[in-house]
Amino acid sequence: MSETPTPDGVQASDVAEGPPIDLPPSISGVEPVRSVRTPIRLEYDFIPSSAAQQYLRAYASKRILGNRSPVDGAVFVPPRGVDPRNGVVADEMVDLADTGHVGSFCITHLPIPGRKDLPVPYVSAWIHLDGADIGFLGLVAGCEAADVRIGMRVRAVWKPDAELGATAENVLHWEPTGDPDVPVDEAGNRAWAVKQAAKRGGDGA
Amino acid sequence: MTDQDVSGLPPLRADLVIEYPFIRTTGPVVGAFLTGLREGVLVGIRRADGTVMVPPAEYDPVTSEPLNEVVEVSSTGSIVSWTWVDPPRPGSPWETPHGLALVLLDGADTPMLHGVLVDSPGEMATGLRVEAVWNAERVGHITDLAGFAPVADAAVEG
Amino acid sequence: MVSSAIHQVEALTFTTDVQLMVPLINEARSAVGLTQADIGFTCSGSSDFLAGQGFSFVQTLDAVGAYPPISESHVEMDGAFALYEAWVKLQIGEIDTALVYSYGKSSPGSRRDVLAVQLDPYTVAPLWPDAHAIAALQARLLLESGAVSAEGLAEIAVRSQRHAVGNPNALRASAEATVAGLLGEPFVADPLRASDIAAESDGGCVVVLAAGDRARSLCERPAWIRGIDHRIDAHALGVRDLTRAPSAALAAAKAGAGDDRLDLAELHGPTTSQEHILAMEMGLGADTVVNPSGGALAADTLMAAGLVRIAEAARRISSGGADRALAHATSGPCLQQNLVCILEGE
Amino acid sequence: MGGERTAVLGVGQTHYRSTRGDVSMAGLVREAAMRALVDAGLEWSDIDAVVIGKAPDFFEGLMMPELYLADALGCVGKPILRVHTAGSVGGSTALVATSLIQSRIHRRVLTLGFEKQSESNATWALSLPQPFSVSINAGAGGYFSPIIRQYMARSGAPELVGCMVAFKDRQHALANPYAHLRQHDLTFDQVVEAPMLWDPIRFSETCPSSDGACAMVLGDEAAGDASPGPVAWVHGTAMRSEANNFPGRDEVNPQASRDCAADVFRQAGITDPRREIDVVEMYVPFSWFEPIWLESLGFAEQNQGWRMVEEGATRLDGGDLPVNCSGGVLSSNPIGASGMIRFAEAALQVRSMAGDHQVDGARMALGHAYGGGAQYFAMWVVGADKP
Repeated sequence: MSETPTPDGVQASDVAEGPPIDLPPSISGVEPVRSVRTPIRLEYDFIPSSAAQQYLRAYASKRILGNRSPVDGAVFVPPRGVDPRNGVVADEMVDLADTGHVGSFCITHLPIPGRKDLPVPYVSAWIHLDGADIGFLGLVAGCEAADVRIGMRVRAVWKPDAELGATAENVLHWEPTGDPDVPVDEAGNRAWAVKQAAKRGGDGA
Repeated sequence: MTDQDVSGLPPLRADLVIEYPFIRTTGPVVGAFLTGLREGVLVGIRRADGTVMVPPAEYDPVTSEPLNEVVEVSSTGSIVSWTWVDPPRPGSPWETPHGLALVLLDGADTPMLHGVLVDSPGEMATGLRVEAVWNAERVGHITDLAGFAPVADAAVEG
Repeated sequence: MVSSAIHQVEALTFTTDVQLMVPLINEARSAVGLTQADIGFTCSGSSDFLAGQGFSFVQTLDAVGAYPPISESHVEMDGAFALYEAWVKLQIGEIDTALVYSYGKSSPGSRRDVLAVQLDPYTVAPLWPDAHAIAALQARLLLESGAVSAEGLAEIAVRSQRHAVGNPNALRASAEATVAGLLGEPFVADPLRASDIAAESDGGCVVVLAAGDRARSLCERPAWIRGIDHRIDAHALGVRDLTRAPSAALAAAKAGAGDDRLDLAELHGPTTSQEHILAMEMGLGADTVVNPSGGALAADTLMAAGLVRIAEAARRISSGGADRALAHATSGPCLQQNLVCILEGE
Repeated sequence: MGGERTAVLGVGQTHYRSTRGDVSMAGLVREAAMRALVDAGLEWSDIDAVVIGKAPDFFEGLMMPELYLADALGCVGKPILRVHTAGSVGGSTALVATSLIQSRIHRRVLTLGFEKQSESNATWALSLPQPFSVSINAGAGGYFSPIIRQYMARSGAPELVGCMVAFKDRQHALANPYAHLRQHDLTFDQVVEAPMLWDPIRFSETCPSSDGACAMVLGDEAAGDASPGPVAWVHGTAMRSEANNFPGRDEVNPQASRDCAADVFRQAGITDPRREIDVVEMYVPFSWFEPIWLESLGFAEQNQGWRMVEEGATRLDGGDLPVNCSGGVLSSNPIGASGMIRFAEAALQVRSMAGDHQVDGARMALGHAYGGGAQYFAMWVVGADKP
C-alpha cells in the first residue's frame, strides 16, 4: 500500500485522559524522548516441504511438476501436497508443459526491493500451464506491456542451462507464442468449467 | 504421517531472516522513562495508593486508570529474583554470560528486569544490593543501562 | 466433544502446516462420520511468528477443504481459545457441530528467543530475555517463597515422565526417572533444569464439538463441556506476584471447577514450577490425577498445547476412564492468561 | 438471527494518521476504547470482556499484542480474545464480540481493532520474502490488480470508474474528522492523472497506510434499552471463508462473498438490498472493489455495478445507496481496524450520529469487510429499530 502524501498531525481533540504528565525535576527541562528504535531479527531454518523439494529439483532440469487431486483430477502447480478445495492429500506428481496462457496480469510500475534486474514497468501474470488447473505466478516479457492480454498464449523462456538451479527463478519470463488467444471467458480459472463441461459431454457421448 | 523427502538427497534449505528496525513512538509516559535513561536517572510512576511502579506503566494494572505522576527513584536496589544466562541470547545487549534479575530499586514498589554484570552465577543472590551501570553514550533506550552490578561496599560486607 | 486427533513430534522437517493438518482434520471428522459440509462453524489458532510468515493461517485453511465456503474464524492464540470461540457459537443454538484446530511448528526458529517478542516492546523485549530465563525468575521466587522445594519440582517432572509412558505423542517419557537423577542435571536457566522445562514439539490438534442430541448420535460417550472460562492478568512481570496466577484461579472458579470432585486435570504448565502454581490455584486435591498424558512437559506444541490438554482430558472421559476432568491452557509470560474447561461424562 | 438481541451502545475512533507520533500502542488503543465507553455512557467496570483484532503481528513486531495491551484495555481479571482473519479481521472481531452477547455469556463487551503501521512498513509486513518462492507481486496492489483487470474485461466497465470511486471517497472523507486523507483541493483530473502503480490501479486509487484504532461497546437487549443515547441493533451477522486458489474459483465474485451476503440479508429479513439498505460501509482498499462488491452483494446485477458508480448512486449527496460516507478504506487504513471502522460507521449511521457524513433518515446499514485473497468475508446489518 502506498505511503500517504499528507502531513502528520494530531487533532486538538486528541487530548490525553486525566491531567498532563507530571515530571520530576531531573527530566522536566530536557528534550523528551518521543520514539525508540527496537530492531528485531529472527532467523528461521527454512526447509521446503517434500512436495516442494521434488518440484524445485525437477525445475532445475526444466521440468515443471504439479500435484494431481485424487478426488477430481485437478492439477495444482506448484505442488503443495494437498488439494485445497477437497482438503485431501494430493501427492501424485505429474509433468506439465512449459506452455500455457495468461489468466490475468498486472503491469507494475514500482520496483521491487532487491530485484534491480526487473525493468519497470514489468508484467506479472497468473500463468495457466497446459495441463494445470490453477495459475501460478510468472513474468511476461518478449512483447510490449501494452500488448499483454488475458488469454494470451505463452511459453517459458528458461535461463541458460548453466544458471539453472533448485530455485523458483529458473524461468526468466514467459513470452508470447503467437498462437490464437484463449477466449477471455475460457481463460484462467474459468477454464475449469469449460473442461468439466467437455468432460460431461464426453461422458455422455 | 511420514515426514520424509523421497529423494534421499540432502534437503534443500535456506535461511529465512525476519528483520526490521521498528521505530516505536512512545507516548509521554514510556517516553519519560526513556528520557530518564538518557539522562542517567531511573523514574517510575506513582499509583493512587502511593506505590511506585518501575518502569512506569501508562495505565494502572488494577484499576485501569491513567497514571501521570512520574517520580525519580534510586539507581540502587536489591535483587528480588535472578537467573543465569549462558550463552547470551542473540539480539541481547550482552556478549558474555550474565545474570538476569528482577531488581527492586530503592523508592520503587515493583521490580524491573535487567542484566546483572557479574562473572559467574555464584556471585548472584536474592537480596544482593546492586546499582545501575550506565553506558557513556545514551540515546533514550533500555540498553543505555548496561545493567546492574553489585554495590561495592555490599560486596565487601558479603 | 465427540472426537479429536493429535500429532506431536520433536520436529517436522518436510511437512508444512497444511500437510500436517490435512490428515489430522480428516481423522477427527471421519471418526464421527462427518465431512466439512456437516460442520456448522470452524475455528483455528496459530501464530505467524512461528511460521515466519504473515497470514500463515490463510495457507493452512487449505487443509479444511473450504469449498463450498465455510463459516470460519481464526484466533492468533492457542487452539483452546479457538475452541472457546466455537463453543460460544454453539451456545447461540443455530448450529450443532464445530471443528477446531490449531498447530505450531516452532522448530525452524529458536522458540525461546521468539517468545521474547511477546514482552513489553519498549523496555523489556529489546533486552531479548528468553522464555526459559523469564520462567526461571518465576521459579526462583516460588522456591524461595517456600511454597515448593527443588525436590517437589523434580517430583512433578518424574510424575510427568512416568505418565507419558504409553502416550504416542510424548517426547519425554520414562518409567525410570527419579528425583535424585533429575536433580543431578545441570541448570538450563538456574533454577530450572531441562526436565523442568516442557519438551518443545511441532504438531497439531483437531477437535470436533457437537451439541446436545447431535453429540449423542455421533459418540457413545461425549465429553460434555460443563463450564469454560478464561481470564488474563496484568502484563508486566514486576507488577504481578509471580508465585500466583490469579487469572487461573478465577477462570477455574468461573468454569465451576470446584463444584464437584475432579478425577483428573490436564494442566498446561510449560515448566514444573508453573504446573505447581496452577495446581495450587485450581485447588486440586490428592484425589485428582494431574496430567495423566504427561502434560505439556512431555510435549509442548506452542499454539496447540492447550487444545491438546482439552483433547486428552476428553479422551479419558469418552473412554470411561474418568467422569469429571479439568483441562487448562495458558498464554503469555509466566502464566499471564489462562483458560479452564470442565468436562464431564453423561 | 438467534440468541440474545445485541446493540451497539458506543463507538470510539482515533484520528487516523500515517504516524500517530504522540502515543504508544497502548495509548492508541486506549483513545478509541475511552471514546467508545464515553459514547456508551459506561465505565471500565461495566465491561465484562474484550475482543481485540488486528492484522499480522509483524506490523508492530509484537507477538500477541493483546498480552501487553491487557492493562490499557481494562482487562485485568477479565476475558480477552484476539482475532486474526486477515483484512476482514476488524469485522470478524466485532462478530466474535457479538456472539458473546448473542450466547448470553456476557452482557457488555468491548471490541477493538487497531494497527500501528508506522512502527514498520506495510509493504514489508504484507509480503515477507519466503525462500524458494517467486516474489514479483509487490504488495497487495500487485495481488488485486489482475482481479480488477478480469472484472474490467468481463463487465466492459469504462476505464475511469475506479477514479470516480476514489474521488467520491476522498470527497466523503472531507466530512469525516477522523479520516486520514483529507485532500481539500483534490480534483477529479488529479485522480485520473496520478501515476499508475499496479496498472490498472493508479496511486490515487489505493488506500493509505495508517495508524489508528476503532472500538465499539456492545450490549444485550437490556443494556440497549437502558442506553442513554441511541443504539444500533444488530439484525444479522455472517462470516464466510474459502480456499485461496483452486480450479474454477471466481476471484472476482467469490462464492464466499455471495454466500455471506445471502446469509446476512436472510437473517435481517432483507429481500431487496438496494431498496431496503440505506447506507453501506464497504471494504474498498482499491477503488474498483466498489463496483465489484456492489454486484457480489446483490446491489447491482452482474457486470452492472459500475453503472451505479457512474450514475452517482453511491454518493453521499444525492445517491440512493451511499457507499463509504466516512471516506472508506481509501481514506483511512489502519488494516487491523479497517473492517471494524466499516462496522462502526454503519452503526453510527443508523444511530444518526455520523455528523457531517450522516445519511438522512438512515435506518438500516450494511458493514462489510474482506481479507486474504478476497476469500475471508465478514458482514453485519445494523438497524435503528430492534429486530
